[in-house]
Amino acid sequence: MSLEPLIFEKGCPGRVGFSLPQVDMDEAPPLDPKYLREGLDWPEVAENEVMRHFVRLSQKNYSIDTGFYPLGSCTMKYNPKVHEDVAIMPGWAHIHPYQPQESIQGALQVQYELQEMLAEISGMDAVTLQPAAGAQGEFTGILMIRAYHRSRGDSARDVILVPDSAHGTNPATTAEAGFKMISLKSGPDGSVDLDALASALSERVAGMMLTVPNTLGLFEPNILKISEMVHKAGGLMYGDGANLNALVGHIRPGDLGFDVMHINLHKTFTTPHGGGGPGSGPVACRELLAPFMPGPVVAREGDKYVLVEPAQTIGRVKNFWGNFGMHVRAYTYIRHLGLAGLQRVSEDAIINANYIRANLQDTYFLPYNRVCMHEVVLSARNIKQETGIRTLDVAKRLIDYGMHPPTVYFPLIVEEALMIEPTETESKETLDTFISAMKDIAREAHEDPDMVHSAPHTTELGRLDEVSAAREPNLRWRSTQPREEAAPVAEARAS
Amino acid sequence: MSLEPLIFEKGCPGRVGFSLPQVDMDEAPPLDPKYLREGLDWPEVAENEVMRHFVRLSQKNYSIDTGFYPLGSCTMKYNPKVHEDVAIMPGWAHIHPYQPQESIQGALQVQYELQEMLAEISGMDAVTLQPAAGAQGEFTGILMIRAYHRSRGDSARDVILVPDSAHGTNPATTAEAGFKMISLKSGPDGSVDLDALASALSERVAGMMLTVPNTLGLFEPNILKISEMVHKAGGLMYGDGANLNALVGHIRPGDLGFDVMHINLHKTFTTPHGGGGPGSGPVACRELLAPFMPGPVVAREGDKYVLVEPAQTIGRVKNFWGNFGMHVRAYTYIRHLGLAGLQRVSEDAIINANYIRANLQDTYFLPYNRVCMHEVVLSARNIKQETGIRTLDVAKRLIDYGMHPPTVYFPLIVEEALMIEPTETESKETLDTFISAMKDIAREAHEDPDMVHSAPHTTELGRLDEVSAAREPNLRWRSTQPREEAAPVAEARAS
Amino acid sequence: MVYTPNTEAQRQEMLASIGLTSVHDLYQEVPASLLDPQIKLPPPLSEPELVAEMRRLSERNADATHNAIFLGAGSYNHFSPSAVYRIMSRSEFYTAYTPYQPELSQGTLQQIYEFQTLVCQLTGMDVANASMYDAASALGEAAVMASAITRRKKVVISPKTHPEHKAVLRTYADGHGIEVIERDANIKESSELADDIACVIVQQPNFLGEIRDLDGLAEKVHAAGAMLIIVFDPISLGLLKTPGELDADIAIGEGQGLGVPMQFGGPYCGLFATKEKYMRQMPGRLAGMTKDVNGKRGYVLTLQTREQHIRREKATSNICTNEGLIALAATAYMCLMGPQGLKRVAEICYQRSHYLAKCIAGLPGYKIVSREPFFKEFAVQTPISPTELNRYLLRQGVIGGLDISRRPEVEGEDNVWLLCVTELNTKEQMDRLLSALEGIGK
Amino acid sequence: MVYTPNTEAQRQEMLASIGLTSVHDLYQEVPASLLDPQIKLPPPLSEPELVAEMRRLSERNADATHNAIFLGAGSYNHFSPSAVYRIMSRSEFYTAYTPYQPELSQGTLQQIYEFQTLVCQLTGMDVANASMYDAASALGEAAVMASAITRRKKVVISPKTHPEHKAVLRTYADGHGIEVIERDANIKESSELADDIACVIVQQPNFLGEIRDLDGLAEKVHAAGAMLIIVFDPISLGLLKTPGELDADIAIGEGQGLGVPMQFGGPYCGLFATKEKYMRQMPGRLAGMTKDVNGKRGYVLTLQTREQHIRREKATSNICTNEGLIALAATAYMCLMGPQGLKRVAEICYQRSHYLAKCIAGLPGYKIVSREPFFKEFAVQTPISPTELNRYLLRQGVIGGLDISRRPEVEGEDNVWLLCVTELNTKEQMDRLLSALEGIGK
Ligand SMILES: Cc1ncc(COP(=O)(O)O)c(C=O)c1O
Ligand SMILES: Cc1ncc(COP(=O)(O)O)c(C=O)c1O
Repeated sequence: MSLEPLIFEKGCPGRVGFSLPQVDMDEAPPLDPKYLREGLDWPEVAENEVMRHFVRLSQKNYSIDTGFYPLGSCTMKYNPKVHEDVAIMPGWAHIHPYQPQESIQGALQVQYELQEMLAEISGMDAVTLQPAAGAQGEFTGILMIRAYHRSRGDSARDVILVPDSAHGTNPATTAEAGFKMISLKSGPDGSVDLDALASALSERVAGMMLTVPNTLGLFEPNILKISEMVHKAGGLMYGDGANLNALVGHIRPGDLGFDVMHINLHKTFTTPHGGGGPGSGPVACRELLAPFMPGPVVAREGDKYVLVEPAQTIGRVKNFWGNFGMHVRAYTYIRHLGLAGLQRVSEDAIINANYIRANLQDTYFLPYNRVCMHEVVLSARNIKQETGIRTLDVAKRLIDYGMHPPTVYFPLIVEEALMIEPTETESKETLDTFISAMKDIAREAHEDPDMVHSAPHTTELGRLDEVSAAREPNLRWRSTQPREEAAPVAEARAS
Repeated sequence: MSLEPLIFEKGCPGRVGFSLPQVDMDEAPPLDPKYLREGLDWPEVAENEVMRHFVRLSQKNYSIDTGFYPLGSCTMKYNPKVHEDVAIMPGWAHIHPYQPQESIQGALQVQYELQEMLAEISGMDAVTLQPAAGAQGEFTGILMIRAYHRSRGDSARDVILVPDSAHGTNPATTAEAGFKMISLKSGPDGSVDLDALASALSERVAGMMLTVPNTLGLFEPNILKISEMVHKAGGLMYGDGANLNALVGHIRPGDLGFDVMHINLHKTFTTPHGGGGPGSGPVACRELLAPFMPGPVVAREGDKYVLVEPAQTIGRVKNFWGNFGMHVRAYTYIRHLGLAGLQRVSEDAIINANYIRANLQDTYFLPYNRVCMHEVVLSARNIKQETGIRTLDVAKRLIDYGMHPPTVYFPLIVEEALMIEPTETESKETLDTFISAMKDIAREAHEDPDMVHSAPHTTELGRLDEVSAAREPNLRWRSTQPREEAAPVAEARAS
Repeated sequence: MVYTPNTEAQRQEMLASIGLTSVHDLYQEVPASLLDPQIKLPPPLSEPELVAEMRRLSERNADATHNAIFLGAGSYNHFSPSAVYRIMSRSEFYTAYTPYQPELSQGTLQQIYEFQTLVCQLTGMDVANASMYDAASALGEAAVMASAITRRKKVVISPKTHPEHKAVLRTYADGHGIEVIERDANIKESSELADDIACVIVQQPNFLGEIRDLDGLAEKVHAAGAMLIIVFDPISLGLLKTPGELDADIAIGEGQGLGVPMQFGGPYCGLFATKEKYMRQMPGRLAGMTKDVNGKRGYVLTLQTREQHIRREKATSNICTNEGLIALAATAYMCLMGPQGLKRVAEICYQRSHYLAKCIAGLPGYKIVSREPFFKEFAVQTPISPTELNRYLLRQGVIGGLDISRRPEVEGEDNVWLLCVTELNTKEQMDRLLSALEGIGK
Repeated sequence: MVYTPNTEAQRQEMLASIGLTSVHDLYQEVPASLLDPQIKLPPPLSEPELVAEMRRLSERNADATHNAIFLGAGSYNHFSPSAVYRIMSRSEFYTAYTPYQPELSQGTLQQIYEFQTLVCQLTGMDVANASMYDAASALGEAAVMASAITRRKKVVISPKTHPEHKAVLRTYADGHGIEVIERDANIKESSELADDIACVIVQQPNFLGEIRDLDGLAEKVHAAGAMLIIVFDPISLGLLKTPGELDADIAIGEGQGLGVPMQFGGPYCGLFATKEKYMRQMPGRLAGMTKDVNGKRGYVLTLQTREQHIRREKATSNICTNEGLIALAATAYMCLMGPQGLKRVAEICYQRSHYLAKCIAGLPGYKIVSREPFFKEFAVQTPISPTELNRYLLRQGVIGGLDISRRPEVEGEDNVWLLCVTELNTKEQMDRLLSALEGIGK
């Protein structure tokens, strides 16, 4: 593999990569020059060049379809190919959101039934599919909580409680929705500290954001108690559903006392992550919050599906009806697996995580020695103490073993965290390979720390200079920039 | 990149990678055990494993979509992506060849119009789309020639003339069709030697197979004379149309005196080569041979398209109506480009080849110093004499420069041949990169012959042992075979 | 179980290795009352049954490959070259996560860098991010950003902006306690703007497709200490003056038109670009060029201290997952089109929409409402309710325009129909529409 | 010009570098009279126009995703998992050439090696090649190979073999001066076979879908010094005895059923397997496992001295391009199905076809002609012409069976209809067929 020049370093003035009709029916007066732009300095490349460029770039990526990708909290499970075939059917791909409703009954049916299925799975009463991702789901849910309190004249509630183990989007969301955040320190077993909670509760508390299982991969054993305490204080419970893969089919967040939650279709329901998105973050809620959902949602009237606006809606968070392409995939997935299949998903996700835990806890420090759920958080603390090799080094060295590293340095409450989520779509053989690699690396850390510290050794590029990237940001190409010496040819030449 | 185990080295007994209905409507008596097979030892792998396996394997391939692929005689041009989108439309992909003709008028129309378009392009009168590839087209055409002579009671003609520069399929075809072959030595300019031809002609000659431009990439300047001589001797002219890319839109083989020819849709009309196929080798012929074509062909009756059997057909060479999936793509291509576009194809193919010729003929030996057509044949003879480095070494070294080597050691009449066909879809910049790499290699051959001789140096594998592969062939996996030591992990580990 | 590879025997083996005896033991920390409630889901389907069922459902929709469509209003039936889908369906792109490990993600990272550059070139802005959810939420974030920069709590938006953009803006503004004021962007003097306005937002072309003269607007807005945010249609920038040329501070666009199918409204891709000086106040992900330990060119995510995973409640936005794959599609589209291609598309849209408008204007009872010049959309006054028209047209294989009767964007006017014409609307389709309209008259 | 990248300026520059002044000079060796004749082709279409046109044409066909299809006879509407197409549409597979440079083709080479192995496992044979054009031409080549091995010039084929297989066999045989004799494979004594017979060819299941008892056949054929060639349906080998178990010398199959769409008859993929001792007489390409200079496992094309590019007129066949990509699809299919999946497909075909046969047998005027046991196809005697039936059914969204009335395969019987049922034929589809048939009766 060789360095790939930027697309801006390719092409030739006047070259054409498109095939378009001629400008025709051209009797309109030309636009007044005052409206017109100056030239556009996009590259001029042929289709052949574009294909090659992106095929070559793609090969520089690691992905689920190339190997094991145990990124904790991200649920990198296999993305079934049938979903992609379904999603490009013209009846899904080429319909407009504003078409007359009689011409989009198939789409509305899928959305309606997906709402229903997600309500069943989450144990909630109502669902909106509008949010574009988990973080937007959080924003939506917290705004709904705010609207609920306001609707009751309870407008002094300006605080949201968030455990210190929470994902960054939770605190960021509280700010985005205009709340103050109180961070709750976790207890010694990684769970919510009930005393800390009790002392944080007040009539200023609008609600609490909680992830179950939490970001340590641990179930919250006092969840019913927690919900009760928050409810008693007049607050509502927001569930971060990013970890639903641990529960699906066996445990419903609604039964745990949550009033509203988001669901990441791109995690549990395996819509592809796309190198950073699109996601889809439907929000499910109990009856009391349903009137505040963003609209429209899909309702059924006789044998027709219609779009309706919730009575006291918070308004819209996104154009149109959400990331429909992802709805189709998630719907397809649920119809494929059925309940038994989904139960098997969460069971195998949990077995796989515990299998890793059981087989690595003698090698890496296990901060919370409990049966975990769909992911396990280990720490390289012990290795660091003994050898100076840190979690980052372990992660980079794992790349040499042909695997993607776990999530690192998150959750923040675990020093040198290695957050490992294998998902249910990985085989025991793959886990065994991972476990043995992790053990090898621990050994290498002792025997040859420099080698580990300078990993990866097998990739095209070594570690990248993130510090100067941030200090002097180069965020776009300019034709005045120096071209890369290393053209592909020179690169491929043996030294 | 790391070695990929065989699929047989993966999986686990009882694992399932399919999603199928249950066996239902199951009231038929079970099959008598005497009809039943013993167990089937296919691998048992999940869809995830299969995808990863083939994605990883695919990345070990070089392809048109990764880079320059100047394989002479193979016309490795860019395969437009729109063709693939068209070919999978259900109305093409999911129709059965034996459907009632009123239910397949679209397919028959495409075939009919493609026959017509190929007849126009080749300057012939009739076309059959049945042959699956060039070689089968040759077989078809030669059988048609035989049938023609037989139909006239002229059955003593048992010889086909083939120039010594011909592609291997030509002589092989003569044998396959039951003819004796006389090989014609080429003249000093690479063209047919008219004297040699004259002395080979006799009343035993059924015809002559000729490639225009020939495999040296050279036009046959005496083509009209040659056709006349063969015709006068009672023979017919077979055109190997593999090199039609040099002529398309500007020169028609029918005008050169050919009576019958095949056309490789997978070359000139850019249906993808697929790593070795499928191809499609329609045969075009003059009126006198039309009755002998394999049937059926598509005819038009009023506004209907129907399948008809030629009167004196040689019979079938293939099931059904040929490689229809390729017909759709070729048809799409011709409709996209139109005549002007096709003319541009051949022009640019010729310009590109001559540009390489002009810029490399001082570095590599040019056996025939003429303006070439769509490809140029060079020779590493001079380099070999000076350094011992052979064509094979040059080819392997080119791999290190990130490019696919040209065809080597063909045509046989050129010592140390390097047969370079850039095609029209390559840019001048790409050709310049190639030219400079070829010059670099020539220099390296002098400066560091060992390095060139041991190339490639940048690939996962070095040169492969073809000798023992042929001596003790291992053509299939058996579970008793030793597993590869180099599992992906070990491979990826730094040494 | 096609996606869970482990066999029952393997599961048992693994449970034993964990030190448990049954699957049930995995749930030991879960109160028993919470386990295994009744969950009603449809029975599973095998893959062939599933595909048939999904095809059947999909064909209950009237799609734009089998109907002529004249709907626009923020979602457009533009042409996407086949190569775009072939690129975005590369496994290595669409099954990867956010490129957190740069050594394993150079493909996506370089592509994001190229995307950022292409968006800058398109808009004439200095920096662009790796995408937002869509134009509407990007606009919301832009207003929040302007408010943070100016420390002002009011934003002005032109009434003829897409109504959903306005609605989403209000939601985002509400979260931050920002007040949204609708007023025409036709600002003659900077003194027309109060001194507590954070930004002025205009959409170009506006919701009715009209191209407005925005020359000089930025100067007045800036003089009032406010920022100018322009919402653009990327296709229109094949012709129109860029936000950069208009000295906008933030440019927001909907990327869908750049080769992404309409797919009933999403996923799309919010384009977000700004001036260099505001770079560190931007929301969203950014890729930057850097070097590896050996001095080779490479790419990383950068300026992450703006983001939620580092900065938590102090982040510029809570966005995490964005629209990466859609941005990839747009990247491929922009490369394939090149400057000439985009210009061609824009010109065809302009010419064909004017052709249709001229023909409709010739029909009795119809009147063009949008002011000239418009780009690819125009509003029409119709003799009968557009919704009824649309119902009739649907039966002729025509998906009509949007009924915007009585909306504030048309000042409450009745019977207004917003039509859109793109390069995919052929003359034959327009004829079909026109003859249907004539038919109704009769 | 979207696929010819060089601009006019570049062309001029290149011509100058070549030493020519105009494009016309490139044709200096071509007699002027031959240049630029009139060629009539339709005008070019742009990509969006092209796609619309091709969609319009394609929808003039009645396809199997919108109709229930009961046609088989050598082309089958079997299910193909989505993963198959995703694999075969990987650029690196479908835009590569034959793997002549092994260092750049390990992906294709390893896949061919796997294909060969999977076909061996499926058929119980020792070696398989990388594919032939289709079953029919593979059969032709097999007969030629048998003739070359036995040095005999006659081949016997069972009359109930697919008629097109027989026709293609005749064409190939004719080329080599081989005589084709049709006679039933029901051979009781080896003495029934003349001593100049090169091979005996049987199709299992036969053209009428019947499974025959082939135990002991090989023994008799071999005793007569001839070879046994079995033509198989790969799907049927989910259940049925393999050619290997039946001691066939060559096994020929049509690979289309293994995940490849019907696409109006091609491209398909001829499966060709034989015994180890005949390896060097095989036609077609072969991949073999070997080592590289460093001792690492790798793959190459091997035994190429059998092939035309080395052996020219002495090659075992003239085949060059084969059906590589289709073989890749089949490879992916076989891996995805595994032994259990193939068995399941075969069982569903067997059960559902029997269900339909039972129902049809219950209709007045219909009679099952194929003898039990049959696999997935069966012939039915119909009260009226099957062609007429089909015409009627088509209007109900049913693509009926093949009219094989008066064909030699049914000994000239009138009104015979060959139906096929696969795992894609649902009960609902069969009910549709049955109620239509009942409707005709009335
Ligand atoms: C625990 C948790 N919460 C929230 C999110 C945010 O979800 P999204 O990326 O879809 O916005 C994530 C994503 O990684 C997460 O892991
Ligand atoms: C000159 C020539 N003739 C014939 C052929 C055979 O064509 P095919 O591979 O389609 O059978 C080729 C293929 O490379 C060729 O180059």
